[in-house]
Amino acid sequence: AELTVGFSQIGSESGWRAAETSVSKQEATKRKVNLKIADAQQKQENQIKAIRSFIAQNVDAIFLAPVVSTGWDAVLKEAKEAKIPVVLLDRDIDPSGKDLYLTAVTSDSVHEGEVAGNWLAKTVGDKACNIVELQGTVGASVAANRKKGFDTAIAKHANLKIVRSQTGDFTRAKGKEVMESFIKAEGGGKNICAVYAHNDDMMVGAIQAMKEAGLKPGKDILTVSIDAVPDIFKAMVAGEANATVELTPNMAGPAFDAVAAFKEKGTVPPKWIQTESRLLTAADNPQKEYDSKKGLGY
Amino acid sequence: MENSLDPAPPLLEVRGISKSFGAVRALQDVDFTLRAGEIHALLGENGAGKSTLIKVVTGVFPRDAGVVRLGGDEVAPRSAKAALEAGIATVYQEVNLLPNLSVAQNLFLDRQPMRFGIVREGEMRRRAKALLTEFGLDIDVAAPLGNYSIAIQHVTAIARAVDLSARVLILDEPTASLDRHEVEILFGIMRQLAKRGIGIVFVSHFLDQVYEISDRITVLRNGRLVGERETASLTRLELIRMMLGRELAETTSARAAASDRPPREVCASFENYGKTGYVAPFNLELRHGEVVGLAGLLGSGRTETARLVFGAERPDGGQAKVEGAPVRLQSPRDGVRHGFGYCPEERKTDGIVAELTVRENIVLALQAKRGLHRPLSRREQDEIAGRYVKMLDIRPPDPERPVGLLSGGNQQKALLARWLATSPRLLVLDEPTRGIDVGAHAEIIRLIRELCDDGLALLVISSELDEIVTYSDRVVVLRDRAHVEELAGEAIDVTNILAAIAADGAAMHEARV
Amino acid sequence: MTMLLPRRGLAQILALIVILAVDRVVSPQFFDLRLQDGRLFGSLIDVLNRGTPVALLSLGMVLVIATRGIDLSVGAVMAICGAIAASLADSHSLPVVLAAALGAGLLCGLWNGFLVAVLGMQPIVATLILMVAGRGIAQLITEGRIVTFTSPDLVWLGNGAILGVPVPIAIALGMLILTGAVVRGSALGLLIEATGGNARASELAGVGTRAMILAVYVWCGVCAALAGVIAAADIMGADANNAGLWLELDAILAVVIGGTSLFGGRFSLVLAVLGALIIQTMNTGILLSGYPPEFNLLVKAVVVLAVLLLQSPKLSGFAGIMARLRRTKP
Amino acid sequence: MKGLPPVLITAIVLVVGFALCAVQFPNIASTRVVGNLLTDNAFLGIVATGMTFVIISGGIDLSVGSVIGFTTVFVALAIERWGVPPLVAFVAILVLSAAFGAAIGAVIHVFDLPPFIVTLAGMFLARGASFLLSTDSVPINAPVYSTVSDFAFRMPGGGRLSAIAIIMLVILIGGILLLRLTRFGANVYALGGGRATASLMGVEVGKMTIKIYMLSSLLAGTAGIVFSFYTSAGYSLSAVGVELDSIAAVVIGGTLLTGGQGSVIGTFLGVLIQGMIQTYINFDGTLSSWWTKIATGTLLFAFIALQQGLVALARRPAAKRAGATS
Ligand SMILES: Nc1ncnc2c1ncn2[C@@H]1O[C@H](COP(=O)(O)OP(=O)(O)OP(=O)(O)O)[C@@H](O)[C@H]1O
Ligand SMILES: Nc1ncnc2c1ncn2[C@@H]1O[C@H](COP(=O)(O)OP(=O)(O)OP(=O)(O)O)[C@@H](O)[C@H]1O
Ligand SMILES: [Mg+2]
Ligand SMILES: [Mg+2]
Repeated sequence: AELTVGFSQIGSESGWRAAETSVSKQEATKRKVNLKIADAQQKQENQIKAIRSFIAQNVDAIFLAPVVSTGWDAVLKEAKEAKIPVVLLDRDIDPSGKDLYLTAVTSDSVHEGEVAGNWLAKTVGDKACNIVELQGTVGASVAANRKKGFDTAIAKHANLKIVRSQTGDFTRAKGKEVMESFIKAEGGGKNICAVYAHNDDMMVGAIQAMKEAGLKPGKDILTVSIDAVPDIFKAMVAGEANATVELTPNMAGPAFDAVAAFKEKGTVPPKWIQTESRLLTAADNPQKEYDSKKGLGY
Repeated sequence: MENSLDPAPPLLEVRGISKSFGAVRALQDVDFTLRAGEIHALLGENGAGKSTLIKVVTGVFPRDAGVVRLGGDEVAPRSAKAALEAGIATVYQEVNLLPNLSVAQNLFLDRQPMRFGIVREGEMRRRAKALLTEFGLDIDVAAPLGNYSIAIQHVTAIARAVDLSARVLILDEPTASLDRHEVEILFGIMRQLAKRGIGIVFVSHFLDQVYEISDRITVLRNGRLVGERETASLTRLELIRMMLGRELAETTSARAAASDRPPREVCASFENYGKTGYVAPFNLELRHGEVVGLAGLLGSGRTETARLVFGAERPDGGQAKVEGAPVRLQSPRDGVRHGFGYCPEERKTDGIVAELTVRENIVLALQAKRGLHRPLSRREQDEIAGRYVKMLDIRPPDPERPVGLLSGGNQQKALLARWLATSPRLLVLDEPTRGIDVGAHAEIIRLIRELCDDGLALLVISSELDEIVTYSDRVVVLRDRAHVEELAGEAIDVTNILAAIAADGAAMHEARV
Repeated sequence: MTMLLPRRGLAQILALIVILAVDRVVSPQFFDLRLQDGRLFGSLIDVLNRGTPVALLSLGMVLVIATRGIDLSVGAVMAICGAIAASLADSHSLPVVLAAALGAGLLCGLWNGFLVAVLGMQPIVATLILMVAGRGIAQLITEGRIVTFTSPDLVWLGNGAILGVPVPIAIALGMLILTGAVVRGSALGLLIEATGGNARASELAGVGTRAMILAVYVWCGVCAALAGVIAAADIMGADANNAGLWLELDAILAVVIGGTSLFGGRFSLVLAVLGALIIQTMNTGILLSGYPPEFNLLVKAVVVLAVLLLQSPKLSGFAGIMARLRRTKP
Repeated sequence: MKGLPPVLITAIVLVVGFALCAVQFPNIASTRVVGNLLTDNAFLGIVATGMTFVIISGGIDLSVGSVIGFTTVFVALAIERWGVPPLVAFVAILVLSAAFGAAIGAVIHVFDLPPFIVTLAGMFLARGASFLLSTDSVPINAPVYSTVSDFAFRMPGGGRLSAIAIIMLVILIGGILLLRLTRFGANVYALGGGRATASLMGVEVGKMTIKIYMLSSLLAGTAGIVFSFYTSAGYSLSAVGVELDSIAAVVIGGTLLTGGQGSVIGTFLGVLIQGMIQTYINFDGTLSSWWTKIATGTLLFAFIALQQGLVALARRPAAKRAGATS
């Protein structure tokens, strides 16, 4: 019989998330899996409710993209009691729940930050460089991790310094607004050597702010951000962005495979299926990346 | 003024009270003395400062200067609750009860019978029932107060204050919306309380009532004390002079031989007009230059008739005609469009827009009638407002004052001005003289007549039969939500009206005069 | 009215000046202005520019609140109209795009007005419905992604300049003048204030209170639509997920800071817009200050409380009388 | 008495809705789903109970969601980082949140400011404070937590009546009694009927205002503790937007936002109706993020319109009767 999988998705707060949802659907159709997606509108309580209702419906497996790392023990225990395997997508949960899920298909967001930091360190070399940082939503674990990874990477280089750091809420509009004020506060942007944004959307906004201030993003000011959404490649093609770290929207594919293998042959997958955090720069044929991504529902 | 024969300290003694609201000096150096066991009338024109004095004494408004002594001890209540605890119970001018609470809760708010921290609902209702029975009221005390008429609400407010068994009972215009029967009951109770040694302050614009019930009178004018007299030794004329500071033009003569005049043209007519469960179908003709009075007991359907005539309520049958042409009256807008005006009885909730200025309140209906795109210029507004403020003697004569800050009587005048400004052909007045002082009362009655002589048709509701008799060309009597009798010409007098009201056996007891 | 304005606005102007002064302290170049590509450039311009969406929202919101209503859906309406504008921008001319977006805003307003004025729902729930569903509709239009466009006409609305003044600022100013002219130039202002002050009495005075209520929600929808278009034009894309998110609260805040009571009645358009500017001046100040973002909300809370206390009826004479009056109403 | 007919109607709407959902998804008609409904909405039921008092008194409290968030962070840090015994942490946070509510009430009363805005500032304040405490989510491993979250009465059919659901029901009943049977409750209605009038009738408006907001914050704090049981963690971003959910629940339950009328039972039904809508959408499982929102909005509209229509129908003859009595 075909599998029924319940997927508790966080919501639709960004283009990347929309892409993850639509890629998951495509992957499900490819494998003839009956995928039920419950959208939690960014609320953990809704995710818990969704998981409970999946259990009540006795689905074959549950995918969970946890909005926050803690607080899943109780509900995952219920799933375990009901003998429904759980796979985490995109984000990990707190270690206390390790034995409560089958596997986690995620990237390592600390590592993403590191990749971004290392690229910047390599590109700048020994030059002194003032960095401004556009953080994600205050309190979001991804934001904290990406900050942490980046901080560790540049800590090894005394010439790199974060001079300003504000939240841009992962959105273009806020990214633009915050960048505008960074530029004003840092001598019209002359003191800024690079921008690091926790996601591409904020960077796209920041790029506009730099252009409107008469600066040349990508040249006067280096940019590095994370996610690899199509629009950042557009900017790269125009020479206005330098680098991004890819976060693949295809987390569901490997997850389906793991569940299928587990159900059919009892193969226990590794606890962590890590997705690759590819660094993509203007040198990596951004036009091609753009073309390949733009149909994915970003 | 001082009564040196009295040895014991007065029950309530107020000395040198002053109170200003911004530039308005509502009270200046006012003294007031209340003895135990007396009923003391506090009188004055609209805006004289009566309500303000009461509110200052009971701590609702902070006072600028002066002292209050209760039984010789100085008190300075800072809230109504504190005043209550000190022994002063008050019924404020506008009914100050909560329409959303049950009648019983209103009566016993903050002093419900309790057991183990729990309100004894049954006991409370029983007591409420008993209390209201004393006032001749037999109603469902569990129902929300708002379901009942203003009159019943007022009685409830009085009952509450009386039951607080305080040393001082203050009643600010308690009889404004009561009919004779209820006034009788209230007076009976007041006398009883006075006998028990409670001092009662009584505010009213009905001088008959003042002479009937009070022992002494204190008069205020423009926020100042005019004097304090024994009621028995003060003539009516003198009293009016004290209140107004001038003589009152004679007003009580009957309307000049209305029947002599040729019949006037019909302004609006209603055939078989009615609404089920609201008021039974009626026929009514309103003529230019004629006053039709509506008489009846509380709840007899006068207000309903008025609302139907104006268009505030939709009829479910019948035909209305204006100047002979059939019209549909489905909303107040329709009424306004056909040149009708309506001063509702509940002025605070249905009449004024408290926050807006006197000027804005006056031009409101005219502006609504003209429509959005033809705004009255500021100059026109000032001109209109100025004219009516002067004509109706609205005080203080400042059109830019928020109308909510005016005294009750002056608010009523502003409302009247609102409709006069629309130059209506038919004006419906529901209790237009409620809460209005003698001077203004005479003014308004004079105005009604003048308007009428200018060709306006008037439909007037009043609980004061004398008043109705004075100005009506015809009187329609209502009973149990139906029009039962129409009197005209010579037949209009108080006895006939009462007879018509009481024709029904059930209403007989109500008609004790 | 004109005479009252300065007296009424004193607290707000004072608050604005204080916050501007604080901004000057945290950021010495705060008042610097220069011309950049034919467009004024500087923190002050940022304040005005970033303040436009909330200023526009508050222009509509203040009228709704004056009728004793509230509109929680403006953020969602922004998202819908931004999404419509962005989707049409590259295939249609600017007038068509604007007509479609503003038309959608008008329909949204009509829906809210219908629920409140005709069905008699409580405004907060009536507009909560569109607040929830509206964002869904916006996402439906964009399918959850950020729809970008390149149409120079629409981009100009967000980033262009007229005589050096950024277009959004000019639009907001234009809307303020237009709304003021319509509301104060006709009898609308008086009738709205009457409706909000006492709907029953106004109805009996012949005021078409339903029509008034319908009209203010419609206008609020149109203002939100314009704000949505500008927000989309600003980032050259429609972000249905985040556009206007929580801005309804800022708009309500602006109106209240502008001294309009949530219980309806008297309102002031100019002061509502001033309220929006106060909020944005504070926000920009926070961004310029360099404090860690964890402090943002705390600063905001403190400033809001301070501004409110500044105009507390208990602390100022004229407002005190007004408030006492309000309290004596049932 | 007063609130009964609308409440009855809301109850009917709920039952009919439940039946319709069960027809489409038979699994819904199980004790498990009912148990989940209670457990999942426990914290909402608790805050909404407090919100009911506030709204009946003519106010509104936008700070509750942030208070929940703050509470979870505070409790988690206290237990896990500062080594405070859980019970002490609970008492501390309840005292803290009650004080917070009292302060809000005092500002509203003393400075005569609109509750909407004061509590909005309170919302920023509490959320901002929880960011300061910790932006990470902090797991709680204290044994009480697993004991409480494991505890449940098994209902026939596999459903669980969990500890937090029981806490909610107890608070709910307490709220009903407090509102219906005590002087405090009567005064809450009185305030909603008109502050000035209530004050003239001897109600101490200032004290009442403070107490009411204190109660609301206290219950928000309690909801925060329940939320921390629910998730075994403290997180600064938890319960964002819960203020709107609870206001919606209160209003769907027939309480007037203008104050003076309403009931706690109605609010409970409102919470369940919202839970139903969500359960239905989860069971359906085919809805995209946007269709979820549109469906939520549409169902909200359908419920409110249905309820208002029924109430209007029920009122019509009643109005006549009321008129006739006087
Ligand atoms: N809250 C207030 N703020 C400002 N002015 C007020 C306020 N209350 C009353 N006044 C003013 O104080 C004066 C006295 O009013 P008050 O209500 O005491 O008159 P009154 O004698 O009770 O009149 P009435 O017989 O019409 O009830 C009036 O000029 C009124 O406009
Ligand atoms: N606008 C209204 N809406 C609802 N009920 C009303 C309205 N006006 C009057 N009533 C109700 O009608 C009943 C009293 O009838 P009505 O007002 O016609 O009596 P009345 O003869 O005018 O006596 P009075 O005006 O002296 O109280 C009361 O229950 C009152 O609440
Ligand atoms: Mg008075
Ligand atoms: Mg009447």
